[in-house]
Amino acid sequence: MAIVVDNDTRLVVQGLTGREGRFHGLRNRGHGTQVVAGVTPGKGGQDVEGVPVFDTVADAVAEMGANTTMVFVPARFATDAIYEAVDAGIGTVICIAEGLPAHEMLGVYNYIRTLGITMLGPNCPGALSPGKANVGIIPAEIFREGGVGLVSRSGTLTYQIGHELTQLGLGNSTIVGIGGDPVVGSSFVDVLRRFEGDDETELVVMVGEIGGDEEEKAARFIEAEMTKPVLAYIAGFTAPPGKTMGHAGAIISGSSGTAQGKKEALEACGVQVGTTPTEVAQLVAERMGARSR
Amino acid sequence: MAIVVDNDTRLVVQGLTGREGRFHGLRNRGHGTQVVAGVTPGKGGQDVEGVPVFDTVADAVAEMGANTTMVFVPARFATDAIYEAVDAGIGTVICIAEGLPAHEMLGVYNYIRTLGITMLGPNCPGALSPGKANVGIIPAEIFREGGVGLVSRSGTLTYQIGHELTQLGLGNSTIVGIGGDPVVGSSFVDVLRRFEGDDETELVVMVGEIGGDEEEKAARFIEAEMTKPVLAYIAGFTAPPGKTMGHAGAIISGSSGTAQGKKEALEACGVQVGTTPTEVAQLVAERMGARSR
Amino acid sequence: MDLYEYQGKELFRRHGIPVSDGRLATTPDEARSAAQELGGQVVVKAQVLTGGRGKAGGVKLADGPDEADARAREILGLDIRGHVVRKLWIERASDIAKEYYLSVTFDRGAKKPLLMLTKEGGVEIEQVAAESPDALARLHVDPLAGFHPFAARRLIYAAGIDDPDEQRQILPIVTRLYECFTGSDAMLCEINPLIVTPEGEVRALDAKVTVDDNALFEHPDIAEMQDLDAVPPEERAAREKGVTYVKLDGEVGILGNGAGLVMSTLDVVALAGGRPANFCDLGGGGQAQGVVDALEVITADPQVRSILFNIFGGITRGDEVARGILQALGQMSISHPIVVRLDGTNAEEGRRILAEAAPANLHVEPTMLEAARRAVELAA
Amino acid sequence: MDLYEYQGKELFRRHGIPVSDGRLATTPDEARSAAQELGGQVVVKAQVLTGGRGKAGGVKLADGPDEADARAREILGLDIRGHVVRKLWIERASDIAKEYYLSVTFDRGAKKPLLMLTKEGGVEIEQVAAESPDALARLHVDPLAGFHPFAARRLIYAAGIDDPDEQRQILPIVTRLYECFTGSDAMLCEINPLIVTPEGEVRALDAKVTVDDNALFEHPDIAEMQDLDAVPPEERAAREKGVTYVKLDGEVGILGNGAGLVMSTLDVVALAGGRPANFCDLGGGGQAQGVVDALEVITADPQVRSILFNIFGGITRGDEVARGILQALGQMSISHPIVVRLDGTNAEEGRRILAEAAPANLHVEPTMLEAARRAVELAA
Repeated sequence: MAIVVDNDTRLVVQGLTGREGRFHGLRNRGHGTQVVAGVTPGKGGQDVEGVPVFDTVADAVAEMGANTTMVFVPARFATDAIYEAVDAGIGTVICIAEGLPAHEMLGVYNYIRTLGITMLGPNCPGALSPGKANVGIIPAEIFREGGVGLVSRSGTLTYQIGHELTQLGLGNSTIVGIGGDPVVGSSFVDVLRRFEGDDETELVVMVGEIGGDEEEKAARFIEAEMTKPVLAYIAGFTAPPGKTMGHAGAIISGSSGTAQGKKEALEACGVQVGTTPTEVAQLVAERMGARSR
Repeated sequence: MAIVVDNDTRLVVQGLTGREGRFHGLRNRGHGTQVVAGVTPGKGGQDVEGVPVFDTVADAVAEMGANTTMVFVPARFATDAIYEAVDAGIGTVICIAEGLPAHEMLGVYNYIRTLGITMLGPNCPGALSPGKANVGIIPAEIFREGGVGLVSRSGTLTYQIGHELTQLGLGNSTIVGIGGDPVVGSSFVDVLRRFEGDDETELVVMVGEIGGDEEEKAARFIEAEMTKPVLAYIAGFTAPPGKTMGHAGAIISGSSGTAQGKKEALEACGVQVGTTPTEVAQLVAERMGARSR
Repeated sequence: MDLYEYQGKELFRRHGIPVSDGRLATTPDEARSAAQELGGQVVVKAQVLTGGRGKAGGVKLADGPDEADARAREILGLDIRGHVVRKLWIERASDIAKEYYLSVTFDRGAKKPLLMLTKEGGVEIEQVAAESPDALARLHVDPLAGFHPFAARRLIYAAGIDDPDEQRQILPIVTRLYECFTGSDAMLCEINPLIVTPEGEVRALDAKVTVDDNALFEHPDIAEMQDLDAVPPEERAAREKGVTYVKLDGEVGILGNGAGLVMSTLDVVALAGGRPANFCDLGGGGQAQGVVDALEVITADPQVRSILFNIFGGITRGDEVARGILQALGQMSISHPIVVRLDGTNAEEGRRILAEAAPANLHVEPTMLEAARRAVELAA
Repeated sequence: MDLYEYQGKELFRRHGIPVSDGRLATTPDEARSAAQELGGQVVVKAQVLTGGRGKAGGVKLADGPDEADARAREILGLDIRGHVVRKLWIERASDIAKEYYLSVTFDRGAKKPLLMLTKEGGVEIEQVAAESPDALARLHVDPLAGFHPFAARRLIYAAGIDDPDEQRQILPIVTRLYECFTGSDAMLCEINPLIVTPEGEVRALDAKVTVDDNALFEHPDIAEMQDLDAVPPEERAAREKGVTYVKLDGEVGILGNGAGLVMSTLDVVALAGGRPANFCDLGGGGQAQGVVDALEVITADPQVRSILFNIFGGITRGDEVARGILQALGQMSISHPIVVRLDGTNAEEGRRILAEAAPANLHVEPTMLEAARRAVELAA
């Protein structure tokens, strides 16, 4: 199985003819993803190394059966692109673009929830199900297939942890980047619920950071509803309050959103929290060893 | 059982302290409806013949467990009243007020659909489940309990048909007025689906009129999904195009929305259409006789 | 409420939709000065709230002020489908290379606004929909999502408009027309034709706007555009009295309580072989004053030969209605035969009251069907 | 982007929220003329983007122009929590009978705007929330439904504001504050205190507004309110170079690619017993110019004693990063010891390139942990 993206993913890239869209779209195809279409208004009829380009997502859906989109357009056009995809019947939206106005994302979030649409991002690295499909900018080379589900608000930190797992001989069912913006389409809870229901996933690693309260909500969800083991890592213990740490969402407001608070919330719900990426990987290896025995 | 309103209905009347709200609210209580609260901003703490009045619907829900509202406020405040009720957790909205701006109702309609809320009106006479509850302005005296479900866009025409049924010794499970405005909260299909699932309802009479295409949609639904017999009556064969016949929704636009078109659509789907209210009642009596034999 | 072309164009202009420059004129003199101010060739266009004015001779070209004066004389006073021309819109003439069609309508069935665009403009849209449906691009807007620019793009591509310069101009027009639609609480905003000039400029050459009557209170600027002179006089009188009245073409005057019941009464009268003279809904009440007002409106129609009263007492009690009718007949002298059918709450008491008073021209019947037959007989 | 009180009040005024009349002043002279124009008693208020100015002596009453001049001299130049006062807001003094609190915030957790109102204003809202949560009325607005007047009513009743005259005034203030919030793409619109004067008039006595940086492009009028002088100079320099940089208080300068990885690196340095000097995210790339820009910003901090480079090659290839680092070091002279940790795509090749060049102050470590320990040692 795997979650979010898999062998059934038929990807349309919104912004395929742009520099980044082209690079990553073709790269995703290189890793086995069915990249069936690109969309750039005014460039319908062209193609990008064999991938047909359409003027509208509706055309990409009608003619190529696209069911997933990767949004690679500039931030000020991204909201429109998402609404276009959703209106055209796309069920999974992966928004790599970052820096969307927060009020716009509030509208998008509340709207797509009513339609049951899956969305990752904005400001996310995408989702990778090793051996099946890769949508986004996660470097597939450093991951291998396996039973560890990985969900994170961060890109390179995820690679770091995935890499450490790979070096310990472990692989991943799916690596999901939910995104670093203040409002993103999927929460940790949304993704944890799907990992819980995924045959291939044996254990989940959750990589959080300062800001918001999604980790705290996840802690309660894990305690109440997860049967699979979950391990966590939190970044930002040394971050000062009131400063945005790179991700628009990574900010401690007053006394809420601290790494220490998140760690304590998770531990109170029985989730082990690793101190460093290396330690988390080692803890996973121990647990997976214990499971396979 | 019965549908929309029954013994579990706990009614709050928005506008209970107004002349109409008071008259009908108390009348509904007189027919056995649990009228648990009224809402009029600024009049919280008062009561109307023993019915406590609150400033907000949220208070009526919190303190009296209201689950259904009857909206009896002037049209320009009705949309706000509906959103207030929905936000407070009310699950069934019956809007007697008429003449709400159509764009406002478009917003209400699409919003409450996402929440699974039942709404009748605007511009509807309400719903009556004889012997159980009456919410609205339908005169309960002229109806009796029985197996005929009745759904209509019109008030007095419904009473006329119900009266003819009563005179033939037949009774009703629930009488539902969906309302005569261009956009109303429930369609014929919505109500037919509930009658289909209602134990007490043996047969359904649908009373349509010119304008829109809800009768045509109902015809297709009846053919495809209803096992219970449905009979219909349509008003407005003599109505000229382009003229609003009393109800804002009763208007033939171009060649669409005619009574003849609706009759033909219903008959094509196997639904018998009576020529007069009297004939419909007679057809019902024949069918019910056949069923009980 | 339907707006005249010139009023619709004023709304369009406020929303940034390109329209031609023009002036309103109600006399040949005003038409002349308008043409003078505008300069060059102008079009003299009858302002009527109906279609087909072109075929009826209501739209004519004029080369300069003298011709504008002459054309205005020809058009003012014309009867176009029952509408007498009292206003003209004098507009700078446009060269037309292409005629497109663009509209936003309030789709009751889908409960969403509907955008429509086609390159086959200049004709009735129903005709395009029937004859070449593939040429008509249609797209609903989900009110919860709101309008986003992709909708305009998708519509333009679906309509097959592939000239980038036209695309660039039509894109904001779609957006602005949608803003006009929601911002004015409109039921319809239609541009037919949306023209492309030989120079490639896109512009709205006509404007058809209908605004929701129930929302006029939020738009005093639009409400004051209402032209009461355009409403048929008998309907205007009814409106002033608060009676819902629609004039029809027959001999049997009809009034009742409730729109559905009255529509049904019309049908039953027709089935009985008669022709309804009107639709008249008293609403919930049956008070004397309402009955008087309604009877005044109905009897003002010289075609009326008999009157059918169909009341189903619900909240309204039959005895009260009966007293209202008698009181009304006492207040005014009516020679028409009146057939009354009273049913529902306290109907027996009501019928008894009417039977006791027994005015000569009053006939009480027990059922709707019998009452209709009697009224038809009496109108014969 | 945080707005000053006077800017927030300007936004409030545009949205019809009542505020006191006032003038901006940057010198004692301007404060004097402002007091002159306003007449009567005024308040001289320090404009700083931090709280606690009252306790710090940044808000003072003045009876007329002479006193305003004197108070301005006292307040200008004050250091309030690290913010130097350079602007004053001279405002007509208000008599205060009651102090309420009203705000709209962007609730990330609920993903909905949150309205809050309490009669216990004039203090930090966190304190009210902690000490008397029942006194604080909270209500979310569902963005799909939009704001409707009931929300203001419900909030007012829930807060226990029962004076009808106050209710009547606060109702539109709630509505307008919400309009200000959505219309300005704000993350916070706070009125604390919302005062009631002895005469019963309700007015916003302070304004705290934060606008979403990502939406500033839609609000050029707000964007130009930005006061670059208020940004710490090193962060301003970084911003100009397009580098994400946050100044901290330690000795180990840190840069890496990706916000999460850099935050994690800070933590690992702290675990190793060091103190991070900054947060610095190169973003996706590792090109020479980006490395140069980041190094310039980091080394401008005199506290920095060693630099830790933590790169995880993903899309970015390790060999390219290695070349970027070498090229950067060639372009500028840096005496600080630099520890590099390279991992991921083409990391081996990258480490080989660095080993071959082997600048004297460059230390390559195989893992993040070892690199952090080494950087801490070198900063000791």
